[in-house]
Amino acid sequence: MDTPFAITLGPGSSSVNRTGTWRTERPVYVDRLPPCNQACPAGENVQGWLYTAEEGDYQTAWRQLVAANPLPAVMGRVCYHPCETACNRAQLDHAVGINSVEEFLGDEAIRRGWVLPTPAPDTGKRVLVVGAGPSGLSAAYQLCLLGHHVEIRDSAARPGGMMRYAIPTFRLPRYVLDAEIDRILALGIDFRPNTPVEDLTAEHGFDAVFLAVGAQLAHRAYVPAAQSARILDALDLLGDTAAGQRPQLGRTVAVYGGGNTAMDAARTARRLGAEEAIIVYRRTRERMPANDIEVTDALEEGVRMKWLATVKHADVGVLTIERMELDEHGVPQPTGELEELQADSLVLALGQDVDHTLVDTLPGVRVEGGVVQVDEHMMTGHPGVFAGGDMVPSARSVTVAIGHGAAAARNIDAWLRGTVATPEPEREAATFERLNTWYYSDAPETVRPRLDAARRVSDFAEVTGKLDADTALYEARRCMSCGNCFGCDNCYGVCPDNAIVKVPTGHGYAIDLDYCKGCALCVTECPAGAIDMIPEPD
Amino acid sequence: MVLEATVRAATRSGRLACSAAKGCAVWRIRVHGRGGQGVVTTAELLSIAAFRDGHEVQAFPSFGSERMGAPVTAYCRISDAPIRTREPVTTTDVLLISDSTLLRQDDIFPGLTADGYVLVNSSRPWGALGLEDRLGGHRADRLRTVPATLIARNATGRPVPNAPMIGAFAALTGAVSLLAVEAALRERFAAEVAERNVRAARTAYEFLRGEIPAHA
Amino acid sequence: MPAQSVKFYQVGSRAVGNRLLDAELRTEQSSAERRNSITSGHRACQGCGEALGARYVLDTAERVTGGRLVTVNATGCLEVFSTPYPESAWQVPWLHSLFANTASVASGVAAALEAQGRTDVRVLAQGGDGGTVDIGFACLSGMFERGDDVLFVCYDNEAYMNTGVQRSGATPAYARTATTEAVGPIPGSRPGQGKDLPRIAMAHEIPYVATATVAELRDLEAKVERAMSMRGPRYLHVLVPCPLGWGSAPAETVHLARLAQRSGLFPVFEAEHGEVTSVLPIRDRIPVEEYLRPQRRYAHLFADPPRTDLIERIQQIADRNVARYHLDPHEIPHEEGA
Amino acid sequence: MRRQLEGSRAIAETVACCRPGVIPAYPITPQTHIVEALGTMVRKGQLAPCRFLTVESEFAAMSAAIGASLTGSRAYTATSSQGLLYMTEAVFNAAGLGAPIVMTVANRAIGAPINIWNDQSDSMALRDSGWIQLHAPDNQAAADLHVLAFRLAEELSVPVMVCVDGFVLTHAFEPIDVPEQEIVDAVLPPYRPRQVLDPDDPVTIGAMVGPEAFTEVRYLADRRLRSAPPAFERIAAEFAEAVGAPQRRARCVQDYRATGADTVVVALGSVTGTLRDVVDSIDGVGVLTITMYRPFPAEEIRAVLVGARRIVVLERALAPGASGIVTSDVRSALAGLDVPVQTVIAGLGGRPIGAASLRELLARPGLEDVTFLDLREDVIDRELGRETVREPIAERDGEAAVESAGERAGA
Repeated sequence: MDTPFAITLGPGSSSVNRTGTWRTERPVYVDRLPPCNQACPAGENVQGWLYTAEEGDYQTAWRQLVAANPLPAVMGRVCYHPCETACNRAQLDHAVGINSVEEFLGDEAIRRGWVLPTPAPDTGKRVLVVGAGPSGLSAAYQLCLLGHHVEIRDSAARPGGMMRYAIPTFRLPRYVLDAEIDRILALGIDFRPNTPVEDLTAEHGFDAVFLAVGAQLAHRAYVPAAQSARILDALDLLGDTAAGQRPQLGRTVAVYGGGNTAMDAARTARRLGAEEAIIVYRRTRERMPANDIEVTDALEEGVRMKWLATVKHADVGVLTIERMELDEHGVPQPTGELEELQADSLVLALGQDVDHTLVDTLPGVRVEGGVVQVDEHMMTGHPGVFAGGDMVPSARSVTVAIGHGAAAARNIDAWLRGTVATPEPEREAATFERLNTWYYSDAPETVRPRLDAARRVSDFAEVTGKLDADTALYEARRCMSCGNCFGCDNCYGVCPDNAIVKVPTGHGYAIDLDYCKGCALCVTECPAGAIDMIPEPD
Repeated sequence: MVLEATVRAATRSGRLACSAAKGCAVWRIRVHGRGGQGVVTTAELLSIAAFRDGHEVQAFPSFGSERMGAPVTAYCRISDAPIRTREPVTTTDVLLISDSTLLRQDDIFPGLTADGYVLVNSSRPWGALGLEDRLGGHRADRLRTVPATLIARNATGRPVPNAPMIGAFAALTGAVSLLAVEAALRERFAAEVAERNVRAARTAYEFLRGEIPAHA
Repeated sequence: MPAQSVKFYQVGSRAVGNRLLDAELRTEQSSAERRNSITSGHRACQGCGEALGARYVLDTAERVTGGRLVTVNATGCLEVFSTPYPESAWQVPWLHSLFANTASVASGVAAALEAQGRTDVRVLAQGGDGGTVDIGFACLSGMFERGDDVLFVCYDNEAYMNTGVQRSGATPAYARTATTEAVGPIPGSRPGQGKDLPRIAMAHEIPYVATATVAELRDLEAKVERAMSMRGPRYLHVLVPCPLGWGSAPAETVHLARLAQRSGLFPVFEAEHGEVTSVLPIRDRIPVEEYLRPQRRYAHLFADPPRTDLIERIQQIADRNVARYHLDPHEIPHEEGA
Repeated sequence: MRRQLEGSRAIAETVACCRPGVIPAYPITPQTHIVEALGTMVRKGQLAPCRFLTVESEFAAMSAAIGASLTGSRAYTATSSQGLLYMTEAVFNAAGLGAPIVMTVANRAIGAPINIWNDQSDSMALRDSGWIQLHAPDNQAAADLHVLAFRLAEELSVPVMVCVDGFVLTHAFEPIDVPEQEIVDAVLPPYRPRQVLDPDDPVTIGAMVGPEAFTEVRYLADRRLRSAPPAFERIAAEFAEAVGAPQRRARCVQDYRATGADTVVVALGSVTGTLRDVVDSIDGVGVLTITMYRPFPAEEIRAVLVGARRIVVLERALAPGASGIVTSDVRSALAGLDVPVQTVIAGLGGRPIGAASLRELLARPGLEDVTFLDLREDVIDRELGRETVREPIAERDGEAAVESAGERAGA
């Protein structure tokens, strides 16, 4: 075309005009720490594996999941999912059912026989893990993957620790537990059952030791009782029941304590035929250490609660209860008001203590408040001896224990290599305020189908149903991917200057600083809050 | 086509009629009428007829914004030489007055040459028009009336006097031939309408020639 | 619903794209192969809603016509920031003639294409609100009534922004502009009927009239596609916030467009042959105050003392829109005479 | 073949032979017969392929023509008077964009007072719009010029306005030879636009040009426009040969006994014929008709007028307060020559220009620099007299104001 001067211009010729010079601030993609990840004691990259699960690639999602936690099917059942409590979606509608998806992935792995990663080449280092509970198994798994030879010793006949002996089967079917533990041990871990370690000074031939014996001693609390009164420990009740026995409890059972074990004991008692199971707790529900989910489950199953009460005396068939009241600090104080409570048996669930005799002779190890003290690298005062799980100062849960195991493994590995494990860099939190929630469709939580409460108390069948593939996908897709790009193309679409380009790797997008004018539309419209504006460098 | 050729052959052979009749090279014609009477069309038809007779012709209206009923004037010049002037016809050889009521106006006759023609559309004879005072000195044989509206209504069913006026003009002045007038009508109008108008023009032509009585 | 219904995918149907969606179900804007009809290097302000709207509209029009598209552009911001010699941001055939005559030029283009038998090539005319509802209105109305095969797109930023924010026939009540200062008993733009061009267009009973915003991309793209599937005069009215003229943060452009729709002040609907055929329901209705407050052009309504009376009158406009177009799916049907 | 035709009809038929693709039109007297005829031809399929657009204004008409032209269709429209002014913005724009549109302007006065009759105030007002302006001296030329206009427009990518005196020519029936289709086709090849909206070559037409290049754009436009006279002469010669009528060869300026004449009357348009009649009877007087008024053919005019003792420019428009528009152009063409150039304003608002008046005027011994032909002196005297009476009233008002101010001051 014989175009006239200046009046007519070639197409797209504006690209020579680099409008990037207009900018005083520039957008940068960030990976913020989502609240779920932050809240997960096991250190799972929840947002990460949900992202993969969203695509329906469950096996890859599971692989990401087991990178931190080798027991997803177990965790999907017993974890109190602080991730969901922290989930930003709760502020929009309901938290994402992370736990359900985790359980789904764990079960899929068992069903399909997905295998764990292959361990790294043998380092020649030998690590002794004492205790085959969640912490010990987690540490053993991670150390094994790192190429170290691991030997686990446990005093019990079967591995699993409290998972096997304290969690009722209606919460955790044993085939699930067995499948996941077997898969870990099959990596080449030398597991020695019925082998208590009583004196660590006697152990030789290991380059490091990880202690994870848990807290298996029922807390001694003095309850004045008639000789013939039926009193038993919750851990014994749960352990015997898990072993297939049916302890005789009578028609009415009182459970003394307010923790999760108390709830499990009460629910177990109902299943063992007790017409009434009554929790006696000296504070209020709000102050109960038991997880709210467990409390709710117990109440739904007909467990009664007696708040602000202590057991003054136990007699045959009847307990004497003193009413308490909270002082201004929230500490329960006796009132002197007494009453009687009919109870054929009293189950004590007043907490567990650590049996630390095995380190008592080990130089340098400090025991304070009944628990073994460790440094920030989870090492005891004795070089090369690490500890984790319920035996160290910490919240006590399977999830925490798994996190301890993994963290200990990192530190042990570093120690074995003569280095120090560097903590992961701090990431800024992906807060709710940074999200543009308009973009997230209204989507109700997929509630796990639940067994009818009436049916639940009659047997030890698992009470919580499962997601199927469709509902799991749906639930995974409810994740808002807080603080992390999930490829919604909003930045790419809303840039008035076409200054966002798609790239095949990484985030999928890059800012074309030649043209970006710094309007920050991409920042505002990013649903996930995964873009920051930063000042232009001088 | 035969007709057309005949007309052309006939007219080309002779000089423009007016040369012999009045010694001028140009016929200067004014058509007066009212909006809706086909005044402009009269001038146009006249020009087409004269053109068919082989003359140079120019016709144009007085360019008014007049609506139906208002007085309208159109002009026509017929010449053997190309016509260059564009001014309205003032000095006039022929006045065609399509509506006798226009005679009451003062500006009708000024510019009429002493031996000019006047043709008035009227059923009355010239003498009944009462124009003796204004055209007393003119040649009486060049002052005529024709019942053009009547003839038109009889022939075409519509009281539009232009075709009879042209027919009468041809008869009165000889400036154009009747054949050319008929050809112009056939050129300008569709077949059926053209033939009715041709009949009307012929009737007027014959009327002027005295071949038929006034009230035919 | 003109918007494509998309199965729940994390961000539902509202985001530009979604890696989980099949490529053909994503928006045109999410495509790496989108035309970028108006490309980088243009001189629009930071966060320009009009630049965005124009790309949204034209990229889709380009796709659905298979690139057989020519455009005519009115004088205005869009024209000025996109074509200062020696650089043009347009990648589509583009013609700018004047401010007022865009629709007529487009009529001429369409007539030429028809005369040449090139009816595969489609015509899209575009301009701002001034060039559409004010100075260009006569030409636009003529284009409508003649039935010319043109899609006319108005990018409405509610004032003459190119010349420095003066009032247009599309400026909303009480908005401050350089010619309607926020002083006196009735500050800002005088309240009146304004010129509701979509409804005026509907009165021409043309095949297609639709409104849209830059905040509802799927809806907008669906409307462009629908419009281009038809022949004859079609009209698309797109709300494009202007950070300069509205006194809003550049980053808030899309957000404000969304609030305009959610408040009911900007009803989003489509109409065929003069009848409304669908509306975009308000998902989560907000009081108009929430929309007005972030804009400096309304700052005088929130001064000390605030003009709650005027805010209430604006709210009434929104309420009337909601009732007229049945925008609120949760609303109890409007009672007659209430 | 010559036929007895109305000027408008001849123009319409000639335009149709030029095969326009798009004709947007809006009615205005006295342009109507042209577009009515074209509309009918399109309706009947006699002119095809062509789209006849009944637009809502002249502004829209020119705008649609711009759109069509830049989409590769030969575009034509016609207008008059207020209509031309109403489309003014688009007229300039068509030139700026180089859209080779051809437009007939049936010249008519501009109101107020509203006046539907002929003068050339309309096209004169737009003489500097960047269009080539051709003025038809008669109806044969009016027809022929349209063929030349399309060819010239498309050769140069410049729009061409063919100015035809309204009523005087448009409504006059004369023997006119509408060029045969074959001849037009031979002279006017199919339209090949310089630039075009095309999806396969997506250019941006109508960019904004700032101070850094605007002068150059204008310079180039001026250069292009100035190349029109030789191109016009060449095309006109080619056309005359094609029609086999040397006397129909148009020229930028037409010399009628002007070279070597003592007095030359310079004029545009239909007054040419009357003037030629007049000067035939006066010794030493010739007529120079300007056919191409824009670009102004200064050299050609100077070449004719260089020997004259007196130039009389007959103007059919008035620049109030500055008198003769063409006069200024002629004066600048004669720069350095010591020859009086007198202005005669004639034919405003449809007043006939009579031969007798012209003859009298040219015979008048001391013609003033500016003369209004056939001015009704009695009316002027009366009105000027009335204004003289009114003036003291204004003064009294002033005094009264001063007095009242004084009263206030004293109060």
